[in-house]
Amino acid sequence: MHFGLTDEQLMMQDTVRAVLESECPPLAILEQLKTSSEMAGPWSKLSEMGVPGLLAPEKLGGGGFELLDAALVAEVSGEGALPGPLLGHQLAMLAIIGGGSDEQKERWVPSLASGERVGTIAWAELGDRWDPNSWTVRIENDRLHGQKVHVPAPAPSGLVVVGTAPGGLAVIDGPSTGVEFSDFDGIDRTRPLVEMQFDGAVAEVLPRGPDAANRLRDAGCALLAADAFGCASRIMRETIDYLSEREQFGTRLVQFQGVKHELANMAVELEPTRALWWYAAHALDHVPDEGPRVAAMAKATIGDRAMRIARACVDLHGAIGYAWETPIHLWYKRIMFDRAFLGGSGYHRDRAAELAAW
Amino acid sequence: MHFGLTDEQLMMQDTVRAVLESECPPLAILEQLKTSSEMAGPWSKLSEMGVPGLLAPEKLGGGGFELLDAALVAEVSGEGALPGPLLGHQLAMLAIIGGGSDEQKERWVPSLASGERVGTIAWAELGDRWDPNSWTVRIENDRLHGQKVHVPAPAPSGLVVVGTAPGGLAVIDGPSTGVEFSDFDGIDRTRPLVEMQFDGAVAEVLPRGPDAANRLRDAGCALLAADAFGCASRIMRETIDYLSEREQFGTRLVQFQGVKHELANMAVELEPTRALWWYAAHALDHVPDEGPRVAAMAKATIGDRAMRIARACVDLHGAIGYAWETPIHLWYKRIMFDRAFLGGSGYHRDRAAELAAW
Amino acid sequence: MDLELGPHHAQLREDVRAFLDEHWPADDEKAFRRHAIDRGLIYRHVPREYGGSEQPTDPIADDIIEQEFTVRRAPLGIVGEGPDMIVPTLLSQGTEEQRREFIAPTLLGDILWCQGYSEPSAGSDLASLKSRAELDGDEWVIHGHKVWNTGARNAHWMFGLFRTEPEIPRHGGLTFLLIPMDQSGIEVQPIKAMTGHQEFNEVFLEGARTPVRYTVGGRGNGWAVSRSLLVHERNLMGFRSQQLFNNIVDRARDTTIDAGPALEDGALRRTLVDLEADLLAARYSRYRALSNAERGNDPNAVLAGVVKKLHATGLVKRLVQVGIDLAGADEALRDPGDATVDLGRANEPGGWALNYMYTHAVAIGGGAPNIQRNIIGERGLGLPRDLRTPAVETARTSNPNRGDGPS
Amino acid sequence: MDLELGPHHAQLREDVRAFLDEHWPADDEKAFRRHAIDRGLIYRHVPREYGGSEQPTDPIADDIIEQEFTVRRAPLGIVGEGPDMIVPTLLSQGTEEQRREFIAPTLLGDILWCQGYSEPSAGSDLASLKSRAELDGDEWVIHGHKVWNTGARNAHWMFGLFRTEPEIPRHGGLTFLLIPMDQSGIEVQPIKAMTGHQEFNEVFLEGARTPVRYTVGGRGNGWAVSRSLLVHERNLMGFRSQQLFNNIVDRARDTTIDAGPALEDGALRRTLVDLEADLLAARYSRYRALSNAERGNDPNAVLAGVVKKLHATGLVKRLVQVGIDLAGADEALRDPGDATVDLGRANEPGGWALNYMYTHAVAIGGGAPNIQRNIIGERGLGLPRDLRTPAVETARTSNPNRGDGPS
Repeated sequence: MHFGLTDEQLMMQDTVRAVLESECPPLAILEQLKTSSEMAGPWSKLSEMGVPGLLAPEKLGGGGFELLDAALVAEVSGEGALPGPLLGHQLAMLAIIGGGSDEQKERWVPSLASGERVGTIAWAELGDRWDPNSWTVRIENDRLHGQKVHVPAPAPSGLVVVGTAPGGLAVIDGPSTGVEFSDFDGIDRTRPLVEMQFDGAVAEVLPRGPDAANRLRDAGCALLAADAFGCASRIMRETIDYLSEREQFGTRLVQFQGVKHELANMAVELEPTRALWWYAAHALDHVPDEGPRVAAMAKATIGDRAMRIARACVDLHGAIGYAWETPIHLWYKRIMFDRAFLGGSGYHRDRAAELAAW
Repeated sequence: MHFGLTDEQLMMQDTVRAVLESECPPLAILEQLKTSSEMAGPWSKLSEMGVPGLLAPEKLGGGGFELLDAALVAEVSGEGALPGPLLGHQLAMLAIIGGGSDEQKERWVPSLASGERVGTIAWAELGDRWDPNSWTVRIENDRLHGQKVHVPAPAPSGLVVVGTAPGGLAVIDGPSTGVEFSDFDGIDRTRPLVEMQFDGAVAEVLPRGPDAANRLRDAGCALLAADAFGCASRIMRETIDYLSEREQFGTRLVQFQGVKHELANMAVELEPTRALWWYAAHALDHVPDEGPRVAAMAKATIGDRAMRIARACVDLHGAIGYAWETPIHLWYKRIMFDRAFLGGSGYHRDRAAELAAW
Repeated sequence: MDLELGPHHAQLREDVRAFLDEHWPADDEKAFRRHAIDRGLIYRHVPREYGGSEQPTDPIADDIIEQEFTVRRAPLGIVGEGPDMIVPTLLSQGTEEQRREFIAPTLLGDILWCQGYSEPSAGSDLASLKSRAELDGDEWVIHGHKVWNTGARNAHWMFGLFRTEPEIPRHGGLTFLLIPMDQSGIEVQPIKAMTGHQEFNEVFLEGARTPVRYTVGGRGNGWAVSRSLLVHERNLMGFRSQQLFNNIVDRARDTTIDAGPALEDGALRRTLVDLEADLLAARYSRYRALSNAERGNDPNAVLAGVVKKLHATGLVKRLVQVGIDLAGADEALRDPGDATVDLGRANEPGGWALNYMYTHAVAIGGGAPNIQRNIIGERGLGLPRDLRTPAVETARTSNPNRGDGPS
Repeated sequence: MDLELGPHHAQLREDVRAFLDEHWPADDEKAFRRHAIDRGLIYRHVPREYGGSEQPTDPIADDIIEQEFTVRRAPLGIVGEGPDMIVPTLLSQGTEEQRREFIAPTLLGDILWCQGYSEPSAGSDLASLKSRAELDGDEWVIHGHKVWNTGARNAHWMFGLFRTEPEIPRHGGLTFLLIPMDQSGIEVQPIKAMTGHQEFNEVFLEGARTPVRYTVGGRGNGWAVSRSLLVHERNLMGFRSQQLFNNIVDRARDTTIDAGPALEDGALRRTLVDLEADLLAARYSRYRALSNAERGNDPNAVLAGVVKKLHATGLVKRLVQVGIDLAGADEALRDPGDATVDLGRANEPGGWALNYMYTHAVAIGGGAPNIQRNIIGERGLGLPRDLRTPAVETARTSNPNRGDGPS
């Protein structure tokens, strides 16, 4: 029995952490956001490290890693508020691996795995329709009709996996007529979103899409839970650092027992859930009976706690916590994204209850 | 506009408070409980002061006071963990005043108002049936059949108001054949409960019982909310007193900021609800559209908060808080009673939602 | 207890409606406000002689007026540092000359104010502030640096605390001054909030000047003057919370949970009841405070007063959480953009996200929550001072109205 | 990560069932336990040479064994101060002679233990304890007063901390001693708990004696010895919580909300999911801790360790609140009476009320919550000591295992 990370996994986290800290430290992200709402992020560096292809099979140029490894990267991505398309890309990759024919996989996976091409996923529809059964986008004769919202911004030459009624998946392979993008002013500037209108766009159906869609959703829950965990632990650390410096009444704020106990209570809420998202990610690969349910629980529980912690930490800062110049709102808004994307906490709790044995 | 107590009301509270402190201080209650599970309480003193008849009309020997006044007494009763039959007595009185014929009122109210006779109410049925619509006790030809539970222990010669299907009220006037009492080992030793089995007991129907039953329930909610409020504020005071004495690490525990902030958070939860139960009691007499709903809200909200505060205060004491010799469990258990009697918090929240204008 | 919605209240509602029918909409808000003052509908606590409408205390009447004005989107009294803070301060502490010069124009919006309390190193610990004023003839000459100032860009005047007696430590050496903003010694730089809006400013004072006659409450008495603010504090938060609640109910009618309207969902209904219980608690606590202000016989008035702020901010935080969750991903994923913190419009795009973040400004403004907890413990519950905190803190914590926050 | 329920686990479950079929029910619990030890089913962490069954770390196997035994109501290892506290202490700190004398009989219940830590004036601040032991030849002579002792009435031996070096202040002057209870110098007086049960005792030591060879870990090293307890702490709380959860689910099947089973009520279902999320978090955190104990590479192991207790007690409190509310008035109004804190029987009359109150003993036992918070802050999050608390506190807070509570 072993329930912990390997030294290799810890090293991988440290490596990614170091890349983010050097390529896009929070203050640099803030600086970039002053002049642009586009956050490129260190995609080529991550590609060199094999991050885009982590989950792809080795024979298709990927790393052949497990979902737990991807979740560990997601944790670090949350810690560093990583800008860029990684989330949508990973889900698109999982869609093709899980839903595509062998030919489709061979055609698409290698370039996605190398990071040469960027993929994304067009999942939600207006009115909080995250459930694949609720999708209304139609595909007829390989042409798409309908609308998707909250799509992680695709690259111009990117590949877009589109959820179609009733619960299937199709792929738009690069620029196409019949697709119209419109901007969505998203809360998380590091992961911009767009809306997509399909009016006869050419797409290829993924033959095993309906199976893959559920797997995607479950994997997404685990990744978002890990990301939110990373965000919350970073916010706590930033808050401790600030309060350790800030003096009032001739004393560093962190020395007040009221502050200490509030931080301790946050740690009691958060730290035990590390084992929860570890297990969710592990179970999705190894305990199929439990994985989907635990992933839903992890997303709901960790998303809500991370949000509470983020909000309490803003207040612990005092007014400076509310200022845009203080980077904690990067993580705060990222947690808002993590909680809402793929559906809210109540939705996933209801799902977990449906999947329960009781 | 005036929303506050009169000097007379404050004085009445102080008077009752002083009687409880001299007649049945908490340590004396504990002492008495060592040898007996019967708590007589200062009934005759309260009768001298007119407390049993507070709500009865003056022309029937009562005080002609309003429900707010009764709630103010309930607050002080909670503070002092008053042992005795006041709650059931007041509800029985309200039942007769609200549901009885003129003749019945003249027959029963004066002796109840003077405290000479003690009344009680047989309301609940097994399985949390607090709603008058759910009662199953039958009355046929002035004879009762069925079972009631959680009946505030009646005096042997007492008067028992019994809830009957469908939502009516009837009175058993003193000892009767066809009534069997059985003990119930109640959590709140200051307000013992019994179970009653009716097998043809003689009873008189209260002609306007169905109207009165709702009024009773609403008034009971306000009184229980006020009682729970009194309990919680007393528990906080006891806790502060203990922590002000207790030294650890060479310091009085109350000086630790962690303790102070926890107590402050309790006060933030509790003190604003004083105006809520004030208004609930006031509205039941003066704002009929709002009274029942606000009373339900007050019972649910204050009951839950009082319980949380009681539990947190036990822990703040350390081990001594868990010891029977420390009187806080008197209030703790009284709050358990206040929360459960007449139905739990969820039930009253659902009722308040049904009554809402939204 | 006397809370009857009497015939005069029914009459008032009719009167307000008739007034609005006659005067609103209007192009000229100032003229509209003049009419409203004449009719006793706004600035009801300010004497006529200084431009108010001088009405008896009647929170039920206040509520009726607020309700009717809000439904019609007609402007009530101006909200801000001027009418809410400096007017009551001048009424209680100002010279007759100051009152005549400032109050009426402030009520009509002709003079806008900003607040100069917090400094970079003096937030919660306001008594440690450093900006100083020195006498030069009959003028104060001011050097310093204020932050978290909301109105500086538009304000004509600033009020605030300045160190005038450098030899007296902490709060003893402060004076409350009124300073004209339009002068070369003052520079204003905006501070952007996490909402993306420019909600605050820094104010740099370098040789700014103000005549000695604009000293309020006397030299060295600044701390006491700033304390008096709290007594007059308006309770806007309660009104705001009620509006947010109404927005949630509206949203719940239009949102679907499990194929039914969210408003029929059992869990949400219980949550709404919980929220409403605290709205009522806050409302009747406000009535209670007003009554006690007249009669002074409430034995728990101090405790009720000191818990008010944390109760209100806790409630507003629960409200925005319920609101944003109910509004769903389309709102939670959306930047607030140009949404405004409009009480009645949380359901417009960006409204919930903006309110969600704005609650931090509400929570922090006027005193960090932990400072409030100390005050509640010490003044409300009679607990002793913290374990060996510096003696200076006592003075600080005796002023619950200020803190480590936007002002 | 390797958590597969492998074939050996399926086999183990079969083996356990077969074992129980063969040996349970049994009249002689001790004989039953002997068989269970022989088969490697209980006392799995104790070496064979001292009477344990010496099995490799495998929490999944532990869970399987606990599940199967519990379903059949067969006794697992003895729960209490003996097997849970003194056995691991002697294993790590005891002399060979002490181990041979005490461990095996303790595991079989032939020697019962009680704990002598807390004193009336030394709860959270354990280093201030006053009970003293003085050498008289080759015996310690003990005078003092211990409280919150759960097992004193039945115990054969007491272990605890005593002041042996009066000249050394605080925790430096303490020695860990084993003392026979059956002697004239010891008097035990029961303390009744709020539950109405006699859950604790006071122990008065007046000239009680114990041979010097029953000193554990050396004279003056008592503090370090008592600290080592925490490393071996069993996690019974997680198991208890799972049982309470199962009781809630059972109850929810049988209880009606809105004319349907409570288990179909949306709000309750979400609550159950929330509770279960924390049950899983606690379970896998335990696995995580065990794995780290073997590999030692978890960078957040200290933090995870120090939050464990408050997480567990917070969870158990949420569980009993949901349980007692679901059980309704018939349970909330009922005195616990003779109900026992039986993990699987909360739904029996008085069970919820008893568990509801008993959670306070759980919360307070082994360290007041605020002491835990200090430890989490200082050791888990690296925060500095509290504002000007006495230096002595550092030593105290470095021992998260003890506190102002029952022991």
